[in-house]
Amino acid sequence: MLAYAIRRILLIIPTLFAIILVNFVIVQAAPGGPVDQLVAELKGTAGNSLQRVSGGGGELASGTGGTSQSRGARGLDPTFIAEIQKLYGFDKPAPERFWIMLKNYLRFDFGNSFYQDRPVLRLIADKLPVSISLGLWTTLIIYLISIPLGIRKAVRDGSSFDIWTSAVVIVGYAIPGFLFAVLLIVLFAGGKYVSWFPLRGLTSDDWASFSTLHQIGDYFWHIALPVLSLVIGGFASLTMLTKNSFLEEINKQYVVTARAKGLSEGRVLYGHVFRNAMLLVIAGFPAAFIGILFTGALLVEVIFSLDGLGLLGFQAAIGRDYPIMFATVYIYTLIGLVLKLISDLTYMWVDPRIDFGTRGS
Amino acid sequence: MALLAVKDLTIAFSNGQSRVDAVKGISFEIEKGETVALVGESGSGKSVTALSILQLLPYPMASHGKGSSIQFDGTELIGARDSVLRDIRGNRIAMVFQEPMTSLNPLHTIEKQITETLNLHKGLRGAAARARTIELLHLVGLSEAESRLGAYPHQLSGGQRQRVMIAMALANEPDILVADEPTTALDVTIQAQILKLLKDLQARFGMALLLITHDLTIVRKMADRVLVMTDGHIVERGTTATIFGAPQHPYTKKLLAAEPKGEPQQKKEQADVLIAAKDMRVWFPIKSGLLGRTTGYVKAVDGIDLSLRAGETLGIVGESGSGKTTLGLALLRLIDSKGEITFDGRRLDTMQGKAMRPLRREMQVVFQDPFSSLSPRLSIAQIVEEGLKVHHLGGNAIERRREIERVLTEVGLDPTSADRYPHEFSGGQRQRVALARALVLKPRFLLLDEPTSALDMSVQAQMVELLRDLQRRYGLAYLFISHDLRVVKALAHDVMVMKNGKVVEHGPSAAIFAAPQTDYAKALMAAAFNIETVAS
Amino acid sequence: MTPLTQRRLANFRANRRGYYSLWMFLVLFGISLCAELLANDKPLLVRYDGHFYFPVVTEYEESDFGGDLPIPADYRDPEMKKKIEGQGFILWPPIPFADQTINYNIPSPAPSPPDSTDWLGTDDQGRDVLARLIYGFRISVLFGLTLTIVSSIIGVAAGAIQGYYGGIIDISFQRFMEIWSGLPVLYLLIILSSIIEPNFWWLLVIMLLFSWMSLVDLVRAEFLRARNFDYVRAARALGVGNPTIIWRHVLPNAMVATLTFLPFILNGSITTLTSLDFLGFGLPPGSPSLGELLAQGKANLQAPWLGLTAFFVLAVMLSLLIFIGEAVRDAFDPRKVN
Amino acid sequence: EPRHGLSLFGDLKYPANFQHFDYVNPDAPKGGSVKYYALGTFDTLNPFTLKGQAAAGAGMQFDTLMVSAADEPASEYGLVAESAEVAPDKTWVIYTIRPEARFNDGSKITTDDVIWTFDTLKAKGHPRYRLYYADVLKAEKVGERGVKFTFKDGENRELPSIVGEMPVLSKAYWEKAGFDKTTLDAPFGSGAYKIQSIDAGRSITYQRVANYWAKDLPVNRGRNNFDTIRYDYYRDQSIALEAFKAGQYDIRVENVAKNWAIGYDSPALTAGLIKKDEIANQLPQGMQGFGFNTRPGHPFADPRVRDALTYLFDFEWANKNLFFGAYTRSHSFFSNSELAASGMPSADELKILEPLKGQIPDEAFGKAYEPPATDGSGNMRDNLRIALKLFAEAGWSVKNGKMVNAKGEDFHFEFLLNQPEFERVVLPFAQNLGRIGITMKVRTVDPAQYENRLREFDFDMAVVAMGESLSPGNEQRDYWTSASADEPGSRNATGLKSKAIDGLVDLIINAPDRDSLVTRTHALDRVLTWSHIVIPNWYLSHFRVASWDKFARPKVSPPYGLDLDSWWIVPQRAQAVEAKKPEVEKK
Ligand SMILES: Nc1ncnc2c1ncn2[C@@H]1O[C@H](COP(=O)(O)OP(=O)(O)OP(=O)(O)O)[C@@H](O)[C@H]1O
Ligand SMILES: Nc1ncnc2c1ncn2[C@@H]1O[C@H](COP(=O)(O)OP(=O)(O)OP(=O)(O)O)[C@@H](O)[C@H]1O
Ligand SMILES: [Mg+2]
Ligand SMILES: [Mg+2]
Repeated sequence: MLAYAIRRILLIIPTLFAIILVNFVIVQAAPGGPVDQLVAELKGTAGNSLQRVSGGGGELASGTGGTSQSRGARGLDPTFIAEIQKLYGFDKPAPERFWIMLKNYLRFDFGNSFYQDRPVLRLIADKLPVSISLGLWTTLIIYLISIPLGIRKAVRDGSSFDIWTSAVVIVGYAIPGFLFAVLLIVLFAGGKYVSWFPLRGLTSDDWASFSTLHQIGDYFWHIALPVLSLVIGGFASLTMLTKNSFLEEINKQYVVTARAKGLSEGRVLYGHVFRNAMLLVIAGFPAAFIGILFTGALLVEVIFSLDGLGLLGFQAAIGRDYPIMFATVYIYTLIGLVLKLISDLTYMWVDPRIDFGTRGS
Repeated sequence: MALLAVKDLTIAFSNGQSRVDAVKGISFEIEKGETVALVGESGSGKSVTALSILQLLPYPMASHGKGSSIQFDGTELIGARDSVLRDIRGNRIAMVFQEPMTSLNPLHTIEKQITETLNLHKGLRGAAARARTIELLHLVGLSEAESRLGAYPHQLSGGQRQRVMIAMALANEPDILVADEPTTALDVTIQAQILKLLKDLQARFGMALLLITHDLTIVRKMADRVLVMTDGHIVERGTTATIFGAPQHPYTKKLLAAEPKGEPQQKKEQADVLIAAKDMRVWFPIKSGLLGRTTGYVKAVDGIDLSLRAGETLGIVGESGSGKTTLGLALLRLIDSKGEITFDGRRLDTMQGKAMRPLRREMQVVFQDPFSSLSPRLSIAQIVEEGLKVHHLGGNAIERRREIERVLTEVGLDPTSADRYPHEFSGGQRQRVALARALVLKPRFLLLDEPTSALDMSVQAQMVELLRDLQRRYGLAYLFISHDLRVVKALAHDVMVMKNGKVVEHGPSAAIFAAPQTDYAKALMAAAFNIETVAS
Repeated sequence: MTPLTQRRLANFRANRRGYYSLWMFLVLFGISLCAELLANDKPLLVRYDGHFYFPVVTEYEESDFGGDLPIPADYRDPEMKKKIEGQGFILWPPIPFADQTINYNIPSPAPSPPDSTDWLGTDDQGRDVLARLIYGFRISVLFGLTLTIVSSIIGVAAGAIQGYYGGIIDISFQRFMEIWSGLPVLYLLIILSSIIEPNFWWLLVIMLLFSWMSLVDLVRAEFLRARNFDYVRAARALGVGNPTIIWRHVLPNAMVATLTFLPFILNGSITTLTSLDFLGFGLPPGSPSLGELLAQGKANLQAPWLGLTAFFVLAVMLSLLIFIGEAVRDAFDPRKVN
Repeated sequence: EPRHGLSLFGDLKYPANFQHFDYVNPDAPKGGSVKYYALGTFDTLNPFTLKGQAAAGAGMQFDTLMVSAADEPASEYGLVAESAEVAPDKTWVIYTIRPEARFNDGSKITTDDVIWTFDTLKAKGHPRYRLYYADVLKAEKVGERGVKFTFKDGENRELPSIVGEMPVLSKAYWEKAGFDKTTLDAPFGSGAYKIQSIDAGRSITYQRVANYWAKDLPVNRGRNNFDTIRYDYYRDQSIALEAFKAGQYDIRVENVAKNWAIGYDSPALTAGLIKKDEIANQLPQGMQGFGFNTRPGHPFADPRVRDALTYLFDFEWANKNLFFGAYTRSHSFFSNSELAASGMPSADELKILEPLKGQIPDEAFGKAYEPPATDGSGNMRDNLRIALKLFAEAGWSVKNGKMVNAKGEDFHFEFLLNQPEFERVVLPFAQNLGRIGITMKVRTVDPAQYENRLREFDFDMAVVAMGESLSPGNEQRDYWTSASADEPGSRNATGLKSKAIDGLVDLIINAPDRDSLVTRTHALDRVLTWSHIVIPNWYLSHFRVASWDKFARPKVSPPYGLDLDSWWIVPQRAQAVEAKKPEVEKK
C-alpha cells in the first residue's frame, strides 16, 4: 500500500505536466486572446464578460452614443498592437513561454493576472472565504440531510414517506439553481415582497465593528440564501444514491446477524450497513466537495454578488486571463490528483478487501 | 411454564410469483437448562424455525400463519415490538447462524463484532471488553486470539469464523442458545471442546440449548430431547434415548440408518498422476499501521507436496485453520501461490490465465462456503448452466435445461425450484447446488471442501454414494477436505493430515485410521472416537 | 422468456409507480415524436377549389392557391388564409404553431402571458411556448437519451475494466482520464466552433467525449470491491472468461451508482446543452429545447410561465425517470419483496 | 490669444465672465448622500493604468484642465487651466494653470504636475492614452504658469480639447506611491470628492471635499451637491434592479426597454416613491445596424440585394412586440443630431455631391433616406413583393422554395452575434428571409472569438455600431475609407470602398467651420445611407432615469449629457421616502 501510494504520488508529476501542456497548447490555439480583449476595450466594443451569465444586456449594442468613446475609435496601428502583445509577453515564442511558466510553477510562482495587477495566488486566496463558505456549508448540509434521508427511504422503501420525499428532492433538483436564487432574492430580499435577507456580499459593511456573536450571526444571515439555493438541487442524487446503496445491502446476512445481537435499528443501519453501503458515497466525498468549491457556484456567486473562485475562473476563461487560467488549472489539478489518491486510499480504508493489484489473469 | 414455547408455528415465503410453505405448523417447548436437538432433512425448515424465534426472517416476504405463537418467558415474540425484541436478542436468546462465513460483517474486525454485543447488553467497554473478548476467543479454541483480534472475517478460515460466531453468541451468557449447525466447520478436537463448553455453560447458568444439527453423534451426546423434522412438520419427538432406541416414524428410521458406510473402491494402481504439487507455499502478509507495512506472514500453506492419480481420492483432514482450504484453492490457482503444480502433465503455475480456462472444465471445486460462492442475482439454473455454456457443452438451451434438471435431481434437489435465487434455499440445498454446478461439467478432478457439512445423514449418504459412483464410472479424482472422519474414511484412499500449513502425516487411509503415527493425528482420531464412545 | 425474466418483469410491474411512469414517459415521448401533426404552422389538410392538399407532407407554392408571389405558401399569412377559405377550408393541427412560428398577433409585447391562442403563453420572440415545448421535448429527450445511453455504456465499461483488472490497466487508464478531464473543454469547443458548424450530431459527439467520465470512478470503486467476492472466484473456477465474469457476475451487483445516476445524467445533459449556446456551440439559435426555455425563464423573470413550464417538464421527466429507475432496480433485486 | 474656453469652431456660448452653466441650479442646496450601483467589481483606485479594474467614480477625484459644457456640441471651459490658447495653425495649445489651483492636501498644482501627468499617462498609462495622445509630441513649460502641448501637425482639430480633458495628477504623490501599480490606498487629487471609505470589490464611498479649491468656479457652481456619493457593486443586472426596488440605492439609468416598461413595477413605484424620468438629449446616436460585409466572398456585393434585405426587417413589429415601443428607427449615421441629413439636399450639399455623380448612388440627390416601414402587424406582403423585385433585378429568383441565381447557387449567409440578447431580434428577421427562400444562420460566439472574427472581417452579417461624436473628424477615415477597408481591425466593418466617400471624408476632416462641417456631414450621410451598407436599427433619444423620489434636478436638462452632479437632495422628500418605505414594504 505504501509502495502503491508512492507510485501514485510520483505519477502525479507526469500527469500534471501533461495537463498543463495540453492546456497551454489548446488555450492559446483558441481564437481570440487577451490582445483582442484589450483592443475591443479600447474600441469600446467590449461587452461585460458577466453579461453572458447575468444577462441584462440591452438592445443597444455597445459602441453607439456618447462622445468620448468614438474618439478612441481611430484605427489601431500594427505597432501599437505589437506593443500590447509585448505587454502580455506574446513577443516570445510559445515554447519559450511554456518553459518559463513551467520553471515558475515549480517554484509555485504563478505570476500576475493580466488585468488585475495582483499575484494570482493572492487573487485565489482572496476568493477562498466565499468559496469555502459556500462549499463547506453546502456540502455539509447536503450530506447531513441526504444520507439520513436516503437511509430512511431505504428502510421504508415504497412507503408513502418514500414517495413524497422522492418528490420533494426531485422537485428541488429540477428547480434550476439560478432561477431559484433569483426567486429567493425577489421574494426575500427584493423590493417587491419582503426584505428579510441581504442582497449581496458575505458580511455587512460594518461587520468589523460587530461583536463576535453578532459577526457570526451576520455571516450566516448573509450566506443563508446563497447556500439555500446551492443546496436545494443537491439532495436528489445523493439521497437516491444512499437509498439504493442501502437497499442493496439491507437484506444481506450480516445485517440479520447484527439484528440478532439485539442492536437497535439505528445501530444496525449506521454501525453495520453504513460502511458497507457507503463506499461510493464516502469515497466520492472529496471530489464532491471540490466540485462545489470550485465550479458549482458561479451563478450563485454572480447573483448574490459574491467574489468566489467560480467567478474568478469564469471571468478568466472568458477574458483570456491566461495566468489565472493556467494557475487555476495547475492548482485544481494538483488538488484533484491528490484528492483522487486520497479517495482511492479511502476505498481501502472503508473496505480492507480492496486492493489495486492486477487481477483477472 | 416453559422458557420457550412454540405453538402452531407456520412459516411461508412468497416472492410474488410463488409461495413456499417452509414450516407447516409445529409446536415444541424448551425448558431452562435443557438441550433440545432439532434434526431432520435438509430443507425441512429447521433454520427458518430458528430464525423465527428471534423474528429475523425477511419479513414482508416471510410470514407466519394466524395461530402461530412463540412465547419466551411469557412474552409473545411474533409481532413483538422492536424494543422488546432488542432486549431479548443477543442477550437472553442468542443465535449461532448456520453459515458463519456470510454471517459476519465483512468490514468489521472480529474484535469489533464481539465487543459490540458485550457493550450493548453488558455495557462493557475498552480494556474490559477486550479482555472478555480474548477470553471468549480462547474458550472457543482460537489460540492466537490476541493477534487475530484485528483480523477481518475474510482473513479467517471457515472454522475460525464459525468460532467467532459462537463466541459472539455466548458473550452474554444467554438464557437460550439457538445453535444452527454450530460445529460443521470444526475439526473433531475443537468440536469436542466447544461441546464441552456448551455443557459447561448449561451446568453453570442453566442455559437452554436448541441445537440444530445433522451430526447424530452430537445429538446423542448432547441432547435431552430430540425433535425430528421433515417437510415442515415435526414428525417425531421424544427423549434422545427413545428416539435413538426406538424410532417410530419411517423418516426417523431412515435417518438413523443412513450413516455413510462402505469403503472406497479399489484404486487402479497404474493410473496416471492427474494432479501434483511440489513445495506449495501460500503466505498471507500481516499488515499493520496506517500505511500497511507488512510485519509478518500467516504461513497458511508452507511447503506441501502432493500427488493424486485419476480415480483416486485424497482426504485432507486437520485442525481448523490449518490451511486446507488455502491449499485446495492454490492448487486450482484460484489464489496466488509459490511452487510447482502440474495437471495432467502440464504445468499450471506458469500458465497464463487464458490458457487455464479450457482446463477449468476438467478441474472443479465445491467451495467450503457455498452461499458466498453463488452469484446472488442468478437463479440456480443459470448458475449450474454457466459452466456448460462457457465450455460449449450440453447442446442447445432445451438440452441444457434437461441436463441441469438431471443434475439437480441427482444431488437431491427439486428441479422445479431451479429458477429460484440462491438465498431462497436452505444451507444444505445450497451446498448441493454448488455440488451440482461442479458435477454438471463432468470434471476429471474435483476439489471438495466440506461438501457434506450441511447435509443430513440420509442426504450425506446419498451424496457419498453418488461421488463414489461417479468415481467408479468416470475415474474421477477427488481432493476431499472434511472434518467428518467417517465420510473421509468412506471415500478416501489416501489421507493427509495437516497442521499449521504443514503435512504432519500422509498415507493410505486405512493405515492412518487404524494406526495414526503423530500425536496430532492420534488426538484427532481420539476425539472422533471419543464422541463415538459417548454416543454408544 | 425464462422464469427468472418473468419474475423480474413481475417485480417491475409490482412497482406501480415505476410501471406507470414508464408508460407515461413512453406516451409523452411518443406524442413528441409526432410533433408535426400536433403543433404546426402548416395545416393538416386544405381544401381549395375542389381539391385536397396536404401541406404537412408536401410544400405548395402560393400560386397553387391563387397567391401572387412566387414563394412557398405561408398559411398563416392573412391574405393566403382569406384566399383559401374563400374557396374551401383549412384544417389546422390542434396547435397551429410550429416551434419557430412567430405569432405576430400577440396581445402584449413578448413574452405574452397564456391565453386562448397560446395556451402556455409565448416566449420572448412571440413563439408559442407549448409548440416549442413539444418540439423541444423531442430534441432534448432524444439528445439526452442517446447521450446518456452511449456515455453510460462507455463509462460503465471503462470503470468496469479498470476496477476489475486493476494493476497497470487501472493505473494507466486512470492517468489517461485525469489528463483527458483536464482538457480545457471550453477552449476546445471554441476552437472546434471556429472550424465546424455545430449541429445535433456534432454536439452529441463532443459531449460524449467528456460525459462518459462521470460514471467511471463510481463503477470502478464498485468493481474494485466486487471483484474480491467469492462468487467471482467461483466463476473463475468454472473457467468463465473475464468479460463474462464482468458482465454476468460483477456488473449486476455493481449497478447501484449507474442505475441511480442515469436519470440525473439524462437531465443534466439536457441543461448542459444550453450552456454551450453562448459559446456558439449550442444547437443553432432558435432551436427549441428545454434548456433554451429555461434560459428564457431566467432572462424573463417577469414571465413566470416560461420558467415554470420548463421547470415543470423537467421535474416531471426526472420523476418519471427516477421512478422507472427504481422499478428497474427492484426488478433486478433478488430479495425484493412486493 | 488665450481664452477662457475652447471650442472646435471658435465660438463659445458662455462669455468669459459667466457665472454658471445654464443647466444647473446655482442655488442648489448642498448636503445629503446618494447611492449608485456599479456592475462587476473593482480592485484598484488608480483609474489611469491598464492593470486592474478601477472603482466607479474614481475619476471624480481628479480635476481636469478643462470641463466640457453639456449644452454645447464641442466646448470646454477652464477648470485647472485658467485659459487656453490654440495656435492659429492648430499645431499647439498652451494652457495656463490657475494660480489658486490646489491639490486636496493643500499643495499647489504646478506646470510640473501637468507635464509629469502628460508624460506619465502617455508612457505608462492605459494604452488608451497612448492612442489619444499619439499626435501630441510633447508638453513643456512656457512662461510662469503655461504648459504648451505641441502637436505633430495641425490636422486634428480636436487635439486641444482632447488634451483639455486630461486630469492633473500630483507628481509628488504618485512618484512616491508608484504610478503603474494597482492600489487600494486612497490617492489624493484635486477634485470635488475624495474617497471616504472602500470595501474592496463591494462598494466605495466618496466624500465631498469641504474646502475644495474650485467649488466656486463657474464650471462647478451648482454642481457637486451631494455630501457623499456611494457606489455599490453588483454582479448581476437583474439583481441590481431588484436592489434598486428594495431601496438599496437611489438612482439608476436603465438601458433595457423591457425593464423600463415593466421591470420597475413594485409597491414603491405604485406609491410614487420611485420616479421614472425620460430625459431627452441630443447626443448623436451614430448608427447601429445589421452590417453587410460587402467584401468579395460574401453575398452582399450588390447594393440591390442589400436594399432588398432591408425590406425584410420588420422594425415596427419588433419595436412594438419586443421593445415595448421604446425605440426610434435610425435613418442616418448621425441620428439624433443636427448632423443627420434630412429632406432634400440643400444647395450647399448638392454642390459637394454634384461632382461625384455616377460614383455615388443616384438616390443621394433625392430625399434623405428613410428605411422601409411596415404597419407592425407582422404581415409584410408589400415589402416581400418589393424585395422580390429587387432580387429579380439583381439576378435572383425563387425556385422550389430557394432563392437562387442564374448559376443555381442559393442565397445563404451567416449572422454573427456576440450578444445572445440579440437573437430575439435577429431570428424573426431570419424567418422573413426564409419566406423568400433565403437561409440565414445565426451564430452566437463568445466575445473574444467575436472580436477576433470581426477584426479579420470574417463574417457575413453582424450587428455593427458606429458611434459618432458631435464633431466628426479624423476617426471617419477609420470608418469609411478604402484604406481602412483592408486594414484588419479597422471600424470599416462593412468594407466600404469608394473614391467618392474617401473624398467626402477628407472634406469633413478639413471643414473650416461648424456650418460647413454640418453640410459636409449631411452629404456623407446621404451617400452612406443610400449605399445600403447596413440595415438600420434603432436608437434612443433620451436617458431613462429611475430614482427614489428624494431628488430635484435643474429645470433645464443639458442636451448633450446627463449631468447627475447637478442634482440635489430635497431633505423633506428624503424624509418622506424614508418614512413611507417600511409601510410600502409591508404590503
Ligand atoms: N427466502 C426464501 N424464499 C423461499 N423459500 C425459502 C426461503 N428461505 C428458505 N426457503 C425454503 O424453506 C425451506 C426450509 O429452509 P431451511 O433453511 O429452514 O431448511 P433447513 O431445515 O435449515 O435445511 P438445511 O439443513 O439444509 O439447512 C427450504 O425448502 C427452503 O428452500
Ligand atoms: N486472506 C487472508 N489473509 C490472512 N490470513 C488468511 C487469509 N486467508 C486465510 N488466512 C489464514 O490462513 C490460515 C489457513 O486458512 P484456511 O482457510 O486454509 O484454513 P482451513 O484449513 O480451511 O480451516 P477450516 O477448516 O477452518 O476451514 C488460517 O489461519 C487463516 O486465518
Ligand atoms: Mg439450515
Ligand atoms: Mg477451510
